[in-house]
Amino acid sequence: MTAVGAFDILLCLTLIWLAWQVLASRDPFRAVVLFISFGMLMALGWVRLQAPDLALAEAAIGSGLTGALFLSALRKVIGGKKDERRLDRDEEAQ
Amino acid sequence: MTISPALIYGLTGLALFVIGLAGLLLCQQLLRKILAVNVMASGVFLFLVTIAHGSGALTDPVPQAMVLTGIVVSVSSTAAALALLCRIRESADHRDLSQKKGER
Amino acid sequence: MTKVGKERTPHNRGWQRLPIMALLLLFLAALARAYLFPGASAAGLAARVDASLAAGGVGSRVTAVLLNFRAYDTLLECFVLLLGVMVVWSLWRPDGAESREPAAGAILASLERLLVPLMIMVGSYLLWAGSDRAGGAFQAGAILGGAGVLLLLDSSPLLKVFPKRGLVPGLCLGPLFFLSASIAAMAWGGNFLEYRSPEAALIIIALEGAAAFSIGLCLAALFGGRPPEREAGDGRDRPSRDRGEFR
Amino acid sequence: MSAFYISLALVLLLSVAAGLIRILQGPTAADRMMAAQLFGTCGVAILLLLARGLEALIVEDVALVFALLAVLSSVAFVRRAWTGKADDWGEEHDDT
Repeated sequence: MTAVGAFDILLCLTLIWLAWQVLASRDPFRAVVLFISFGMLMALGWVRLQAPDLALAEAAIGSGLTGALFLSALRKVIGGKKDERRLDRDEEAQ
Repeated sequence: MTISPALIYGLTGLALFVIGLAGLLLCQQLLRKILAVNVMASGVFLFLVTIAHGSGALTDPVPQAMVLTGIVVSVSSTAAALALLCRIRESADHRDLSQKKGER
Repeated sequence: MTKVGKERTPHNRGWQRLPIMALLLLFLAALARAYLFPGASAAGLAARVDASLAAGGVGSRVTAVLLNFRAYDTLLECFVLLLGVMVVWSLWRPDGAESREPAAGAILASLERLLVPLMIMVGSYLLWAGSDRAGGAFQAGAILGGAGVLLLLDSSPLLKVFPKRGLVPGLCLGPLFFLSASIAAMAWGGNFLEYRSPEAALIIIALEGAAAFSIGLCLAALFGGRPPEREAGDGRDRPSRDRGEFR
Repeated sequence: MSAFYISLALVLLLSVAAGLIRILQGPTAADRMMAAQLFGTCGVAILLLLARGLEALIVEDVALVFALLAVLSSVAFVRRAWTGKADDWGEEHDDT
Protein backbone atom coordinates (compact mmCIF):
# COMPACT_ATOMS: atom_id res chain seq x y z
CA MET A 1 0.00 0.00 0.00
CA THR A 2 1.32 3.41 -0.82
CA ALA A 3 1.89 6.07 1.78
CA VAL A 4 -0.95 8.16 0.36
CA GLY A 5 -3.40 5.30 0.67
CA ALA A 6 -2.32 4.63 4.25
CA PHE A 7 -2.70 8.34 4.99
CA ASP A 8 -6.24 8.36 3.58
CA ILE A 9 -7.31 5.29 5.49
CA LEU A 10 -5.82 6.47 8.78
CA LEU A 11 -7.39 9.90 8.35
CA CYS A 12 -10.79 8.41 7.60
CA LEU A 13 -10.67 6.00 10.51
CA THR A 14 -9.66 8.82 12.84
CA LEU A 15 -12.51 10.97 11.53
CA ILE A 16 -15.09 8.23 12.08
CA TRP A 17 -13.75 7.42 15.52
CA LEU A 18 -13.72 11.09 16.48
CA ALA A 19 -17.30 11.55 15.31
CA TRP A 20 -18.34 8.56 17.37
CA GLN A 21 -16.55 9.85 20.44
CA VAL A 22 -18.06 13.33 20.01
CA LEU A 23 -21.50 11.82 20.30
CA ALA A 24 -20.75 9.06 22.81
CA SER A 25 -18.66 10.84 25.42
CA ARG A 26 -20.54 11.93 28.49
CA ASP A 27 -18.73 15.16 29.26
CA PRO A 28 -19.97 18.01 27.02
CA PHE A 29 -16.65 19.82 27.24
CA ARG A 30 -14.82 16.75 26.01
CA ALA A 31 -17.31 16.44 23.16
CA VAL A 32 -16.69 20.04 22.15
CA VAL A 33 -12.91 19.64 22.20
CA LEU A 34 -13.21 16.46 20.16
CA PHE A 35 -15.41 18.33 17.70
CA ILE A 36 -12.78 21.06 17.32
CA SER A 37 -10.18 18.45 16.47
CA PHE A 38 -12.69 16.84 14.12
CA GLY A 39 -12.93 20.12 12.22
CA MET A 40 -9.15 20.36 12.04
CA LEU A 41 -8.87 16.88 10.55
CA MET A 42 -11.65 17.61 8.06
CA ALA A 43 -9.43 20.33 6.61
CA LEU A 44 -6.80 17.67 5.91
CA GLY A 45 -9.46 15.59 4.18
CA TRP A 46 -10.40 18.48 1.89
CA VAL A 47 -6.76 18.85 0.92
CA ARG A 48 -6.61 15.20 -0.04
CA LEU A 49 -9.78 15.56 -2.11
CA GLN A 50 -8.18 18.39 -4.10
CA ALA A 51 -10.56 21.01 -2.78
CA PRO A 52 -8.27 23.74 -1.43
CA ASP A 53 -11.13 26.24 -1.37
CA LEU A 54 -12.97 24.04 1.08
CA ALA A 55 -9.80 23.39 3.06
CA LEU A 56 -9.36 27.14 3.50
CA ALA A 57 -12.95 27.63 4.63
CA GLU A 58 -12.86 24.63 6.94
CA ALA A 59 -9.51 25.64 8.44
CA ALA A 60 -10.91 29.07 9.24
CA ILE A 61 -14.39 28.05 10.31
CA GLY A 62 -14.15 24.49 11.55
CA SER A 63 -11.11 24.92 13.73
CA GLY A 64 -11.51 28.52 14.80
CA LEU A 65 -14.99 30.00 14.70
CA THR A 66 -17.09 26.94 15.51
CA GLY A 67 -14.82 26.05 18.40
CA ALA A 68 -15.12 29.53 19.86
CA LEU A 69 -18.90 29.46 19.41
CA PHE A 70 -19.31 26.12 21.16
CA LEU A 71 -16.93 26.96 23.98
CA SER A 72 -18.65 30.20 24.85
CA ALA A 73 -22.09 28.59 24.59
CA LEU A 74 -20.84 25.84 26.90
CA ARG A 75 -20.00 28.36 29.57
CA LYS A 76 -23.42 29.90 29.35
CA VAL A 77 -25.12 26.53 29.49
CA ILE A 78 -23.24 24.74 32.27
CA GLY A 79 -20.39 26.95 33.41
CA GLY A 80 -22.24 29.18 35.84
CA LYS A 81 -24.53 26.49 37.13
CA LYS A 82 -21.88 24.21 38.45
CA ASP A 83 -22.00 24.94 42.16
CA GLU A 84 -25.78 25.04 42.18
CA ARG A 85 -25.95 21.67 40.54
CA ARG A 86 -23.50 20.16 42.93
CA LEU A 87 -25.78 21.14 45.78
CA ASP A 88 -28.69 19.57 43.97
CA ARG A 89 -26.76 16.38 43.59
CA ASP A 90 -25.87 16.27 47.24
CA GLU A 91 -29.51 16.66 48.12
CA GLU A 92 -30.43 13.89 45.77
CA ALA A 93 -27.76 11.61 47.12
CA GLN A 94 -28.95 11.95 50.68
CA MET B 1 -12.95 -2.04 -8.37
CA THR B 2 -9.78 -0.39 -7.15
CA ILE B 3 -9.54 1.46 -3.89
CA SER B 4 -9.38 5.10 -4.81
CA PRO B 5 -9.27 8.00 -2.35
CA ALA B 6 -12.72 9.01 -3.57
CA LEU B 7 -14.09 5.63 -2.51
CA ILE B 8 -12.56 5.81 0.97
CA TYR B 9 -13.73 9.35 1.61
CA GLY B 10 -17.16 8.66 0.16
CA LEU B 11 -17.72 5.75 2.51
CA THR B 12 -16.39 7.88 5.37
CA GLY B 13 -18.90 10.57 4.46
CA LEU B 14 -21.72 8.04 4.57
CA ALA B 15 -20.50 6.69 7.91
CA LEU B 16 -20.30 10.20 9.36
CA PHE B 17 -23.82 10.95 8.19
CA VAL B 18 -25.19 7.82 9.84
CA ILE B 19 -23.21 8.40 13.05
CA GLY B 20 -24.57 11.92 13.20
CA LEU B 21 -28.09 10.63 12.62
CA ALA B 22 -27.63 8.10 15.42
CA GLY B 23 -26.45 10.87 17.73
CA LEU B 24 -29.39 13.04 16.76
CA LEU B 25 -31.82 10.26 17.54
CA LEU B 26 -30.21 8.73 20.60
CA CYS B 27 -28.64 11.59 22.55
CA GLN B 28 -30.83 13.54 24.91
CA GLN B 29 -28.66 16.58 25.52
CA LEU B 30 -29.51 19.44 23.24
CA LEU B 31 -25.87 20.45 22.88
CA ARG B 32 -25.10 16.92 21.70
CA LYS B 33 -27.86 17.14 19.15
CA ILE B 34 -26.36 20.33 17.73
CA LEU B 35 -22.99 18.59 17.50
CA ALA B 36 -24.69 15.64 15.83
CA VAL B 37 -26.25 17.85 13.18
CA ASN B 38 -22.81 19.32 12.52
CA VAL B 39 -21.31 15.86 12.13
CA MET B 40 -24.11 14.94 9.72
CA ALA B 41 -23.42 18.08 7.71
CA SER B 42 -19.73 17.19 7.52
CA GLY B 43 -20.65 13.76 6.22
CA VAL B 44 -22.86 15.23 3.52
CA PHE B 45 -20.17 17.71 2.50
CA LEU B 46 -17.55 14.98 2.31
CA PHE B 47 -19.82 12.85 0.19
CA LEU B 48 -20.70 15.67 -2.20
CA VAL B 49 -17.07 16.58 -2.76
CA THR B 50 -16.23 12.92 -3.26
CA ILE B 51 -18.78 12.70 -6.04
CA ALA B 52 -17.16 15.76 -7.58
CA HIS B 53 -13.75 14.18 -7.28
CA GLY B 54 -14.67 10.69 -8.44
CA SER B 55 -15.48 11.38 -12.05
CA GLY B 56 -11.94 11.44 -13.32
CA ALA B 57 -8.97 13.74 -13.33
CA LEU B 58 -11.15 16.80 -13.78
CA THR B 59 -12.72 17.85 -10.49
CA ASP B 60 -16.22 19.22 -10.70
CA PRO B 61 -16.33 22.71 -9.17
CA VAL B 62 -20.12 22.93 -8.83
CA PRO B 63 -20.48 20.64 -5.79
CA GLN B 64 -17.41 22.28 -4.25
CA ALA B 65 -19.02 25.69 -4.56
CA MET B 66 -22.23 24.36 -3.04
CA VAL B 67 -20.33 22.83 -0.15
CA LEU B 68 -18.49 26.09 0.40
CA THR B 69 -21.84 27.83 0.73
CA GLY B 70 -23.03 25.02 2.97
CA ILE B 71 -20.13 25.37 5.38
CA VAL B 72 -20.86 29.04 5.97
CA VAL B 73 -24.58 28.43 6.27
CA SER B 74 -24.01 25.64 8.78
CA VAL B 75 -21.97 28.02 10.94
CA SER B 76 -24.81 30.52 11.01
CA SER B 77 -27.40 27.87 11.80
CA THR B 78 -25.16 26.47 14.54
CA ALA B 79 -24.83 29.91 16.09
CA ALA B 80 -28.60 30.35 15.97
CA ALA B 81 -29.15 26.92 17.53
CA LEU B 82 -26.67 27.66 20.31
CA ALA B 83 -28.37 30.97 21.07
CA LEU B 84 -31.67 29.12 21.25
CA LEU B 85 -30.08 26.53 23.55
CA CYS B 86 -28.86 29.24 25.91
CA ARG B 87 -32.34 30.73 26.07
CA ILE B 88 -33.96 27.35 26.70
CA ARG B 89 -31.49 26.69 29.44
CA GLU B 90 -32.13 30.09 30.99
CA SER B 91 -35.90 29.63 31.09
CA ALA B 92 -35.45 26.11 32.46
CA ASP B 93 -33.40 27.58 35.30
CA HIS B 94 -36.09 30.13 36.03
CA ARG B 95 -38.63 27.35 36.17
CA ASP B 96 -36.38 25.38 38.50
CA LEU B 97 -36.04 28.33 40.81
CA SER B 98 -39.78 28.78 41.02
CA GLN B 99 -40.56 25.10 41.47
CA LYS B 100 -37.46 24.44 43.55
CA LYS B 101 -37.45 20.70 42.92
CA GLY B 102 -38.80 20.39 39.43
CA GLU B 103 -37.75 17.72 36.98
CA ARG B 104 -34.85 18.75 34.88
CA MET C 1 -16.88 11.80 38.92
CA THR C 2 -19.79 11.35 41.28
CA LYS C 3 -22.00 8.33 41.48
CA VAL C 4 -25.04 10.30 40.46
CA GLY C 5 -23.21 11.40 37.37
CA LYS C 6 -22.65 7.83 36.34
CA GLU C 7 -26.26 6.86 36.61
CA ARG C 8 -27.45 9.52 34.24
CA THR C 9 -26.28 9.02 30.71
CA PRO C 10 -27.00 11.25 27.77
CA HIS C 11 -28.42 8.28 25.91
CA ASN C 12 -31.58 6.30 26.14
CA ARG C 13 -31.65 2.88 27.74
CA GLY C 14 -29.86 0.08 25.95
CA TRP C 15 -32.93 -1.82 24.87
CA GLN C 16 -34.37 1.33 23.36
CA ARG C 17 -31.20 1.94 21.40
CA LEU C 18 -30.85 -1.46 19.76
CA PRO C 19 -33.62 -1.25 17.13
CA ILE C 20 -32.61 2.26 16.17
CA MET C 21 -28.99 1.18 15.82
CA ALA C 22 -30.02 -1.81 13.69
CA LEU C 23 -32.14 0.38 11.44
CA LEU C 24 -29.31 2.86 11.07
CA LEU C 25 -26.87 0.08 10.16
CA LEU C 26 -29.30 -1.10 7.49
CA PHE C 27 -29.55 2.48 6.27
CA LEU C 28 -25.75 2.71 6.11
CA ALA C 29 -25.58 -0.54 4.16
CA ALA C 30 -28.20 0.69 1.70
CA LEU C 31 -26.38 3.99 1.24
CA ALA C 32 -23.06 2.23 0.71
CA ARG C 33 -24.63 -0.12 -1.81
CA ALA C 34 -26.15 2.78 -3.72
CA TYR C 35 -22.79 4.52 -3.69
CA LEU C 36 -20.67 1.54 -4.69
CA PHE C 37 -22.96 0.26 -7.44
CA PRO C 38 -24.56 3.29 -9.03
CA GLY C 39 -27.32 2.56 -11.50
CA ALA C 40 -26.58 5.09 -14.18
CA SER C 41 -23.41 7.09 -14.07
CA ALA C 42 -24.17 10.77 -14.23
CA ALA C 43 -21.71 12.98 -16.00
CA GLY C 44 -20.43 15.85 -13.89
CA LEU C 45 -20.66 19.48 -14.79
CA ALA C 46 -16.89 20.02 -14.92
CA ALA C 47 -16.67 20.03 -18.71
CA ARG C 48 -19.47 22.56 -19.07
CA VAL C 49 -17.93 24.81 -16.44
CA ASP C 50 -14.58 24.73 -18.21
CA ALA C 51 -16.21 25.44 -21.55
CA SER C 52 -17.85 28.62 -20.32
CA LEU C 53 -15.05 29.74 -18.01
CA ALA C 54 -13.65 32.19 -20.54
CA ALA C 55 -16.90 34.16 -20.67
CA GLY C 56 -16.82 35.03 -17.02
CA GLY C 57 -13.57 36.88 -16.55
CA VAL C 58 -12.45 34.83 -13.53
CA GLY C 59 -9.69 32.23 -13.63
CA SER C 60 -10.58 30.16 -10.59
CA ARG C 61 -13.22 27.57 -11.31
CA VAL C 62 -14.85 27.52 -7.91
CA THR C 63 -14.99 31.30 -7.76
CA ALA C 64 -16.43 31.36 -11.24
CA VAL C 65 -19.16 28.95 -10.24
CA LEU C 66 -19.94 30.94 -7.11
CA LEU C 67 -20.06 34.35 -8.71
CA ASN C 68 -20.83 33.76 -12.37
CA PHE C 69 -22.81 30.62 -12.88
CA ARG C 70 -24.56 30.17 -9.59
CA ALA C 71 -24.43 33.68 -8.21
CA TYR C 72 -27.83 33.37 -6.59
CA ASP C 73 -26.32 30.80 -4.21
CA THR C 74 -23.89 33.40 -2.96
CA LEU C 75 -26.56 36.07 -2.75
CA LEU C 76 -28.96 33.89 -0.80
CA GLU C 77 -26.12 32.69 1.41
CA CYS C 78 -25.41 36.28 2.43
CA PHE C 79 -29.06 36.64 3.35
CA VAL C 80 -28.98 33.40 5.33
CA LEU C 81 -26.11 34.82 7.37
CA LEU C 82 -28.12 37.98 7.97
CA LEU C 83 -31.06 35.87 9.04
CA GLY C 84 -28.82 34.00 11.48
CA VAL C 85 -27.66 37.29 12.97
CA MET C 86 -31.28 38.38 13.34
CA VAL C 87 -32.18 35.13 15.13
CA VAL C 88 -29.20 35.39 17.49
CA TRP C 89 -29.91 39.03 18.27
CA SER C 90 -33.56 38.41 18.94
CA LEU C 91 -32.63 35.64 21.38
CA TRP C 92 -30.10 37.70 23.27
CA ARG C 93 -30.94 38.69 26.79
CA PRO C 94 -28.68 40.47 29.27
CA ASP C 95 -27.57 38.06 31.95
CA GLY C 96 -24.71 40.00 33.45
CA ALA C 97 -22.19 37.32 32.52
CA GLU C 98 -20.29 39.69 30.28
CA SER C 99 -19.85 42.26 32.97
CA ARG C 100 -18.19 39.67 35.22
CA GLU C 101 -15.58 38.88 32.60
CA PRO C 102 -12.14 40.13 33.62
CA ALA C 103 -10.22 42.43 31.34
CA ALA C 104 -7.74 40.84 29.00
CA GLY C 105 -4.21 40.57 30.30
CA ALA C 106 -1.02 41.63 28.62
CA ILE C 107 -0.57 38.33 26.80
CA LEU C 108 -3.97 38.48 25.12
CA ALA C 109 -3.53 42.15 24.29
CA SER C 110 -0.21 41.53 22.57
CA LEU C 111 -1.58 38.45 20.84
CA GLU C 112 -4.37 40.57 19.49
CA ARG C 113 -1.96 43.27 18.37
CA LEU C 114 0.06 40.65 16.52
CA LEU C 115 -2.70 38.57 15.01
CA VAL C 116 -5.44 40.96 13.99
CA PRO C 117 -3.36 42.86 11.41
CA LEU C 118 -2.02 39.54 10.11
CA MET C 119 -5.54 38.18 9.78
CA ILE C 120 -6.69 41.25 7.89
CA MET C 121 -3.67 40.95 5.61
CA VAL C 122 -4.18 37.26 4.92
CA GLY C 123 -7.88 37.86 4.37
CA SER C 124 -7.17 40.51 1.75
CA TYR C 125 -4.60 38.23 0.17
CA LEU C 126 -7.14 35.42 -0.13
CA LEU C 127 -9.65 37.83 -1.63
CA TRP C 128 -7.12 38.91 -4.21
CA ALA C 129 -5.92 35.39 -4.86
CA GLY C 130 -9.48 34.14 -5.20
CA SER C 131 -9.81 35.26 -8.79
CA ASP C 132 -7.42 32.65 -10.10
CA ARG C 133 -6.47 30.36 -7.23
CA ALA C 134 -8.19 28.94 -4.23
CA GLY C 135 -9.64 31.62 -2.02
CA GLY C 136 -12.37 34.17 -2.38
CA ALA C 137 -15.06 36.01 -0.53
CA PHE C 138 -16.07 33.22 1.85
CA GLN C 139 -12.57 32.38 2.95
CA ALA C 140 -11.60 36.01 3.31
CA GLY C 141 -14.82 36.67 5.18
CA ALA C 142 -14.17 33.75 7.49
CA ILE C 143 -10.72 35.10 8.35
CA LEU C 144 -12.05 38.60 8.91
CA GLY C 145 -14.74 37.07 11.09
CA GLY C 146 -11.98 35.30 13.01
CA ALA C 147 -10.29 38.64 13.59
CA GLY C 148 -13.59 40.04 14.85
CA VAL C 149 -14.08 37.10 17.18
CA LEU C 150 -10.58 37.57 18.56
CA LEU C 151 -11.36 41.22 19.28
CA LEU C 152 -14.61 40.24 20.97
CA LEU C 153 -12.95 37.57 23.07
CA ASP C 154 -10.34 40.02 24.28
CA SER C 155 -12.95 42.71 24.98
CA SER C 156 -10.61 44.82 22.96
CA PRO C 157 -10.58 48.60 23.28
CA LEU C 158 -10.44 48.62 19.48
CA LEU C 159 -14.14 47.77 19.46
CA LYS C 160 -14.88 51.24 20.76
CA VAL C 161 -13.35 52.70 17.65
CA PHE C 162 -15.85 50.87 15.52
CA PRO C 163 -18.86 53.17 15.07
CA LYS C 164 -22.00 51.74 16.64
CA ARG C 165 -24.24 53.00 13.92
CA GLY C 166 -22.07 51.35 11.31
CA LEU C 167 -22.83 47.80 12.35
CA VAL C 168 -26.16 47.21 10.67
CA PRO C 169 -25.23 49.03 7.45
CA GLY C 170 -21.98 47.05 7.44
CA LEU C 171 -23.85 43.79 7.77
CA CYS C 172 -26.15 44.71 4.90
CA LEU C 173 -23.48 46.21 2.65
CA GLY C 174 -22.48 42.99 0.89
CA PRO C 175 -25.91 41.58 0.06
CA LEU C 176 -27.33 44.97 -0.92
CA PHE C 177 -24.38 45.77 -3.15
CA PHE C 178 -24.72 42.34 -4.69
CA LEU C 179 -28.42 42.83 -5.28
CA SER C 180 -28.04 46.31 -6.76
CA ALA C 181 -25.21 45.19 -9.04
CA SER C 182 -27.27 42.36 -10.37
CA ILE C 183 -30.30 44.56 -10.89
CA ALA C 184 -28.05 47.04 -12.68
CA ALA C 185 -26.78 44.19 -14.84
CA MET C 186 -30.35 43.38 -15.67
CA ALA C 187 -31.01 47.00 -16.55
CA TRP C 188 -28.04 46.98 -18.94
CA GLY C 189 -29.81 44.30 -20.89
CA GLY C 190 -28.43 41.12 -19.45
CA ASN C 191 -30.11 38.59 -17.26
CA PHE C 192 -30.45 38.81 -13.49
CA LEU C 193 -27.03 38.25 -11.88
CA GLU C 194 -25.30 38.13 -15.25
CA TYR C 195 -22.11 40.09 -15.80
CA ARG C 196 -20.56 40.33 -19.22
CA SER C 197 -16.97 39.74 -20.05
CA PRO C 198 -14.71 42.83 -20.01
CA GLU C 199 -16.04 44.54 -16.91
CA ALA C 200 -16.90 41.29 -15.19
CA ALA C 201 -13.59 40.79 -13.42
CA LEU C 202 -13.57 44.27 -11.90
CA ILE C 203 -17.19 44.11 -10.79
CA ILE C 204 -16.63 40.69 -9.29
CA ILE C 205 -13.62 41.87 -7.29
CA ALA C 206 -15.65 44.77 -5.91
CA LEU C 207 -18.58 42.49 -5.14
CA GLU C 208 -16.31 40.01 -3.45
CA GLY C 209 -14.73 42.68 -1.31
CA ALA C 210 -18.09 43.91 -0.09
CA ALA C 211 -19.35 40.37 0.41
CA ALA C 212 -16.23 39.37 2.37
CA PHE C 213 -16.57 42.40 4.62
CA SER C 214 -20.20 41.64 5.35
CA ILE C 215 -19.61 37.92 5.84
CA GLY C 216 -16.83 38.65 8.31
CA LEU C 217 -18.97 41.13 10.19
CA CYS C 218 -21.88 38.66 10.21
CA LEU C 219 -19.70 35.89 11.65
CA ALA C 220 -18.37 38.19 14.35
CA ALA C 221 -21.90 39.36 15.15
CA LEU C 222 -23.06 35.74 15.33
CA PHE C 223 -20.37 35.11 17.89
CA GLY C 224 -21.00 38.31 19.82
CA GLY C 225 -24.70 37.67 19.99
CA ARG C 226 -25.48 41.10 21.33
CA PRO C 227 -27.52 43.56 19.30
CA PRO C 228 -26.14 47.08 19.01
CA GLU C 229 -27.22 49.44 21.71
CA ARG C 230 -30.60 50.96 21.15
CA GLU C 231 -31.78 54.42 22.06
CA ALA C 232 -32.39 55.03 25.72
CA GLY C 233 -35.87 54.32 27.02
CA ASP C 234 -36.79 51.33 24.92
CA GLY C 235 -38.30 49.72 27.98
CA ARG C 236 -35.83 46.87 28.35
CA ASP C 237 -33.62 46.36 31.33
CA ARG C 238 -30.12 46.41 29.98
CA PRO C 239 -26.98 46.49 32.05
CA SER C 240 -24.73 49.44 31.54
CA ARG C 241 -21.86 48.41 29.38
CA ASP C 242 -18.59 50.08 28.95
CA ARG C 243 -16.99 47.99 26.29
CA GLY C 244 -17.91 45.95 23.29
CA GLU C 245 -20.19 47.29 20.62
CA PHE C 246 -21.98 44.20 19.46
CA ARG C 247 -21.54 41.68 22.18
CA MET D 1 11.00 12.56 -2.64
CA SER D 2 7.28 13.09 -2.54
CA ALA D 3 6.75 9.64 -1.04
CA PHE D 4 9.14 10.65 1.72
CA TYR D 5 7.10 13.76 2.51
CA ILE D 6 3.86 11.79 2.52
CA SER D 7 5.37 9.19 4.84
CA LEU D 8 6.41 11.95 7.21
CA ALA D 9 2.87 13.31 7.10
CA LEU D 10 1.62 9.82 7.87
CA VAL D 11 3.87 9.63 10.94
CA LEU D 12 2.56 13.00 12.12
CA LEU D 13 -1.01 11.85 11.61
CA LEU D 14 -0.22 8.79 13.71
CA SER D 15 1.06 11.04 16.46
CA VAL D 16 -2.16 13.05 16.22
CA ALA D 17 -4.15 9.85 16.63
CA ALA D 18 -2.03 9.00 19.67
CA GLY D 19 -2.69 12.46 21.05
CA LEU D 20 -6.40 11.76 20.94
CA ILE D 21 -5.92 9.58 23.99
CA ARG D 22 -5.02 12.67 25.99
CA ILE D 23 -8.25 14.34 24.93
CA LEU D 24 -10.25 11.28 25.84
CA GLN D 25 -8.62 10.72 29.22
CA GLY D 26 -8.32 14.28 30.40
CA PRO D 27 -8.01 14.52 33.38
CA THR D 28 -8.52 18.30 33.40
CA ALA D 29 -10.09 20.54 30.82
CA ALA D 30 -6.78 22.27 30.20
CA ASP D 31 -5.15 18.96 29.24
CA ARG D 32 -7.83 18.34 26.66
CA MET D 33 -7.57 21.80 25.20
CA MET D 34 -3.78 21.59 25.01
CA ALA D 35 -4.04 18.30 23.14
CA ALA D 36 -6.44 19.91 20.68
CA GLN D 37 -3.99 22.76 20.19
CA LEU D 38 -1.24 20.22 19.57
CA PHE D 39 -3.46 18.90 16.79
CA GLY D 40 -3.48 22.37 15.32
CA THR D 41 0.30 22.53 15.32
CA CYS D 42 0.59 19.03 13.90
CA GLY D 43 -2.04 19.91 11.33
CA VAL D 44 0.03 22.84 10.08
CA ALA D 45 3.06 20.55 9.73
CA ILE D 46 1.02 17.89 7.95
CA LEU D 47 -0.41 20.49 5.56
CA LEU D 48 3.05 21.81 4.72
CA LEU D 49 4.32 18.29 4.09
CA LEU D 50 1.29 17.53 1.93
CA ALA D 51 1.89 20.72 -0.02
CA ARG D 52 5.34 19.42 -0.95
CA GLY D 53 4.31 15.81 -1.28
CA LEU D 54 1.31 16.40 -3.51
CA GLU D 55 3.01 19.31 -5.29
CA ALA D 56 0.03 21.52 -4.63
CA LEU D 57 1.55 24.72 -3.34
CA ILE D 58 -1.87 26.24 -2.72
CA VAL D 59 -2.01 24.01 0.34
CA GLU D 60 0.57 26.28 1.95
CA ASP D 61 -2.12 28.96 2.05
CA VAL D 62 -4.31 26.52 3.90
CA ALA D 63 -1.53 25.95 6.41
CA LEU D 64 -1.22 29.70 6.89
CA VAL D 65 -4.93 30.11 7.56
CA PHE D 66 -4.89 27.08 9.84
CA ALA D 67 -2.04 28.48 11.89
CA LEU D 68 -3.76 31.84 12.24
CA LEU D 69 -7.20 30.61 13.15
CA ALA D 70 -6.39 27.64 15.39
CA VAL D 71 -5.44 30.19 18.05
CA LEU D 72 -9.07 31.28 18.28
CA SER D 73 -10.38 28.20 20.02
CA SER D 74 -7.58 28.33 22.54
CA VAL D 75 -8.25 32.01 23.28
CA ALA D 76 -11.95 31.19 23.58
CA PHE D 77 -11.07 28.46 26.05
CA VAL D 78 -8.97 30.78 28.19
CA ARG D 79 -11.53 33.57 28.15
CA ARG D 80 -14.76 31.69 28.31
CA ALA D 81 -14.28 28.21 29.69
CA TRP D 82 -11.33 28.09 32.03
CA THR D 83 -11.48 29.44 35.55
CA GLY D 84 -7.99 28.46 36.58
CA LYS D 85 -8.97 25.82 39.09
CA ALA D 86 -7.11 22.59 38.57
CA ASP D 87 -10.09 20.28 38.81
CA ASP D 88 -12.46 22.48 36.91
CA TRP D 89 -14.61 20.42 34.60
CA GLY D 90 -12.62 17.35 35.30
CA GLU D 91 -15.83 15.76 36.50
CA GLU D 92 -18.56 14.70 34.20
CA HIS D 93 -21.53 16.77 33.27
CA ASP D 94 -24.66 15.17 32.10
CA ASP D 95 -27.12 17.93 31.91
CA THR D 96 -28.79 20.19 29.36
